[in-house]
Amino acid sequence: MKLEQDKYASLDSPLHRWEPRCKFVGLVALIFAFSFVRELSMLPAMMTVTAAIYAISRLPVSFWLTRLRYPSFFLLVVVLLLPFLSGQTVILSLGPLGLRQEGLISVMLITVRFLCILTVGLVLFGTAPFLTTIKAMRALGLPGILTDMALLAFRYLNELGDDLHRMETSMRLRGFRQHRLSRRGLGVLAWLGGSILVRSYERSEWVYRAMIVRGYGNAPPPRDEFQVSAGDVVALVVTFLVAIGFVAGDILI
Amino acid sequence: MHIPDGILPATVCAAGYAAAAPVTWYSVRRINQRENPRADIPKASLLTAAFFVVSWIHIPLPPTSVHLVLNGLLGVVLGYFAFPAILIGLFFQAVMFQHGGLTTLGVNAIIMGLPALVSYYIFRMRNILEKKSQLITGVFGFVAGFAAIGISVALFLVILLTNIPAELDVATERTAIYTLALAHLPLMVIEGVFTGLVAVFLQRVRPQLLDSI
Amino acid sequence: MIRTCSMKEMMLQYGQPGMAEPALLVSGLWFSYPDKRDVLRDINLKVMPGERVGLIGPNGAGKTTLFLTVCGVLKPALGEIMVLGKPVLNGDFCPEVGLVFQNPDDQLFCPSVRDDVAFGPQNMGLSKEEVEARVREALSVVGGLELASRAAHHLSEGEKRMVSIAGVLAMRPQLLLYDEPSANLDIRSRRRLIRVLQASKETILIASHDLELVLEVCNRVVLMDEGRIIVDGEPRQVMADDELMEAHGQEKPHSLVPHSVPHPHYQR
Amino acid sequence: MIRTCSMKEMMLQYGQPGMAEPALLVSGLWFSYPDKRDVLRDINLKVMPGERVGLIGPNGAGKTTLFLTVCGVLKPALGEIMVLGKPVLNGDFCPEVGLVFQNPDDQLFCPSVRDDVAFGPQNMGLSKEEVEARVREALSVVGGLELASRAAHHLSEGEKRMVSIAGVLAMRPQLLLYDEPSANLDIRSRRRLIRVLQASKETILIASHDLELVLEVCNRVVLMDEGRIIVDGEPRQVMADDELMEAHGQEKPHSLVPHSVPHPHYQR
Ligand SMILES: Nc1ncnc2c1ncn2[C@@H]1O[C@H](COP(=O)(O)OP(=O)(O)OP(=O)(O)O)[C@@H](O)[C@H]1O
Ligand SMILES: Nc1ncnc2c1ncn2[C@@H]1O[C@H](COP(=O)(O)OP(=O)(O)OP(=O)(O)O)[C@@H](O)[C@H]1O
Ligand SMILES: [Mg+2]
Ligand SMILES: [Mg+2]
Repeated sequence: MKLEQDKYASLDSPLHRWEPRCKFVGLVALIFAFSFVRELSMLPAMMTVTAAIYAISRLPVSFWLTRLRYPSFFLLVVVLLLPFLSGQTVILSLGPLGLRQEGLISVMLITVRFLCILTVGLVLFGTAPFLTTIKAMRALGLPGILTDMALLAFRYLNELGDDLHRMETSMRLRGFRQHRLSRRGLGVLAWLGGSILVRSYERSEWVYRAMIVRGYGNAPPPRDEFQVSAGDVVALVVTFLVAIGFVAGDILI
Repeated sequence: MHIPDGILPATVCAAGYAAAAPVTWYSVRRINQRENPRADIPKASLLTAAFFVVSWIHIPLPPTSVHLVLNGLLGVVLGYFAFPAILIGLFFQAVMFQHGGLTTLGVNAIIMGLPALVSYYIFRMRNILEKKSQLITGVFGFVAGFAAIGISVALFLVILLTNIPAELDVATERTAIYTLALAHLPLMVIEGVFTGLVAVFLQRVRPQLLDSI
Repeated sequence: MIRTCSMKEMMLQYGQPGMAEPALLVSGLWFSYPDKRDVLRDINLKVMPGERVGLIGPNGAGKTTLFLTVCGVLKPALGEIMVLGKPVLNGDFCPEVGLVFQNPDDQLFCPSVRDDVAFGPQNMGLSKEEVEARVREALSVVGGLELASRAAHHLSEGEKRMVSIAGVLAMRPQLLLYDEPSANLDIRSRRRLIRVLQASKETILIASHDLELVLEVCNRVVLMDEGRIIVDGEPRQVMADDELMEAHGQEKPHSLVPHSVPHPHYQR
Repeated sequence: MIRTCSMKEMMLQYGQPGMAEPALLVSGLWFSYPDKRDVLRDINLKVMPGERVGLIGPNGAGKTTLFLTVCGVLKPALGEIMVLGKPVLNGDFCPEVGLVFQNPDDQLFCPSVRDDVAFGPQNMGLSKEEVEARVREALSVVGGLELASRAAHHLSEGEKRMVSIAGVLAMRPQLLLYDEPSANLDIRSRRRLIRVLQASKETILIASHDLELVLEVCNRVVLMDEGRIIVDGEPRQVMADDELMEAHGQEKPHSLVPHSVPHPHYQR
């Protein structure tokens, strides 16, 4: 498997150039404001803002579509179930089932909120290398243990994924087939999982040695220096205002 | 079993973060109390990545195949590192696969992470016993894995169904929770058995992994 | 005789009626990864039973990829692969072909050596006694009988290599593919490996950067670069061709250099 | 001159007043792992600045363990280690000693090449500009400047090796320890490595099973077995001693064998 997170991180757009810390704070605020929205009439504004952000980011639409593949199953379930379960106002009956107005409204709310948050999240993490974003989070005060762990885990994810892939291939080549759930089959898969754990544990010992030989923990981790320009701050303030606008609008309406 | 963005009210998302923060803080504090907290970070990080990878293994469950959650095993192996590990794992999943969500990260971390800590405590009770035969390890592993996923399923269903905008009456809601939980029973058993089997494997091959961290 | 390889020539050379069936016949094989095109380009290769072929070439030449297509893990874009007269179908389990991975850790995942060697035969559906017999036989071929009850994760690098070979031998493949078998071995284990390879009766293909090993074990060598077979011939002749070897990132092995040459190093 | 090594002799040989400080002085070193006793037994070794020492010996001889004690990762049970006149204390960060690990994947733990090379200098507390300068310098020494912004897991094996060497060079160590630097390299990358090693000005120790590499790079060789130093001397002389080499699981390198010898292999 390939992590395609950074595929478009090196494009050039205002969002790519936005200082990572400001971008993080701004877009996260916006995401939470979106999750606050409960009024149908706010949805067009939400979609407009989201579409504008995505357009400014110059990320290709194909990127958005491929990213939608995983969560679309969930969306389908919501769309199919909720209109029949929720609310009293039946607007259309299909035999014993009734299509209800409240259900349809909540489907629309959930779907739009979901898509907007997902899209802004894509922009947030797709317009800078993933590592830069993690460093920005560290600079914003995320505990060192968490960032160190995230960086190291990220580094070895591919490595271990390749290990697993090769091990599965070698099992297949020696005739292992897993069509049915069997006692032996589950046992073998547990060995496989256990072997991955043991391998990564053993590797971690060497990684630790390599880290202390080069002075891990000897000096405090460098302060990541991000340069904040006036434009970055203006963009942050504007985003904040938009976010506040959504919350206020939702309360007032 | 991750709750996606957009479905929960903002207050519940915020409550999730509010609950996850102190648990994270407590875990980090326990880690920092060790004599050499730095030494365990590479271990915990690589194991976090390893758990992520192990959860990609397909378990056949005709007519489909399932992926395991493994939060019980994570608790058994990582101890207090389990909660940060799950937080990081969920974050990666949300960012890389749009699985789960950013606003629901706190809620999901509670759903997965608290049971992991519970299974850590369960498995640690094994230490009371003098003799640690493979059978005993297997049984404790099974209970830890089964309990963790069981609690997760329960938390997941309760949070989801009580917050879904469907105006279900209490009785229907309760029935739905029971039915859905029951439907997860085979999965819970597989998780338990798998956790037990891995624990036995680790005891045979690398016992340090079961009591180092 | 050094020659660039073409299918017609090979046919002429081996293809007469009445000759034994080739152990491996690859014709017109092309392969691409989704994100890397033409990793194998028109590979034609015919290996007769009992031959020992060394596959050499720089990193990225496509040696490992060729092995994976031959044993049916990867599906070729074009071309055909026949093992002992039967076509290899992608995804099918084909116990006639055994692949020994470069890193033994990829192959050893069972808690004990015995479990590991028994893994293949068990999957072939053999009886318990038969499996046990195969395990003993395979382990004794590589000289590892006394390792049977050890945990695979605690073995030395050389022992791991031997056990991973035993795990493949236990399935009694007719065609054995070794991917960099001497990687990470010390001199003693490497020597033991060479003995095992020299004594084996199967048809073998060895992908390796260790040209001395190829020279000692193989009676034919195939040089690959950028997905093509550049040359196919007698090892000492191919490797003695300085120009050819250097053009494809190889070095003439020291054992073929006639005299001891002085090395540029600081003299105390 | 081949000799078994003793501390007194070494003192006589190098220890006269007025001579430069030794780059490394190990005296009476013993080491045990919790579950493996006496992995190093009474190691005495003196290396003068600018020397290039090859450390050879079978698997499990203790080469890696010796390196880990020298750079302060493992704590010796007995004995003393001095680097440039300063004692090495266990757990202390000692940027004068650089260790290049056998497996570059263990050493490249940072997500990008630049981060990785900068890791050491940053921990030395250098300023941002100084760190950046060191990164460029180290990468250009190994010829990897254009790799700076790449992710570590997308590099080829040869590139990984070069970057991991750069990561150590960036700390400007006086004493460099290379653990099996040519493992897993193809012939082209190995040649590039040999060039880098030959051009380096630091004092270096190289643990390797690749005797040809040791012969090309080192001006002194130390043979270890079972935790002891067996012999310490001039590489061509030590390696030419068949009896000694064979007793410790080594083989005379082909480049020291006077004539091309026929190999036992099947002739078509
Ligand atoms: N899974 C993959 N996806 C995309 N490209 C790949 C994949 N595996 C290998 N490649 C590429 O295919 C080419 C051939 O790789 P292969 O591993 O077959 O070479 P090789 O001859 O075995 O090299 P080495 O000597 O390093 O083992 C290389 O350029 C490699 O980068
Ligand atoms: N962490 C450890 N715990 C216990 N024993 C160990 C450990 N690491 C190494 N050993 C043992 O110590 C001995 C020396 O190991 P070391 O790795 O130093 O050898 P080496 O000379 O580097 O061998 P190689 O050529 O295989 O790299 C071996 O017998 C090994 O099994
Ligand atoms: Mg290969
Ligand atoms: Mg070693």
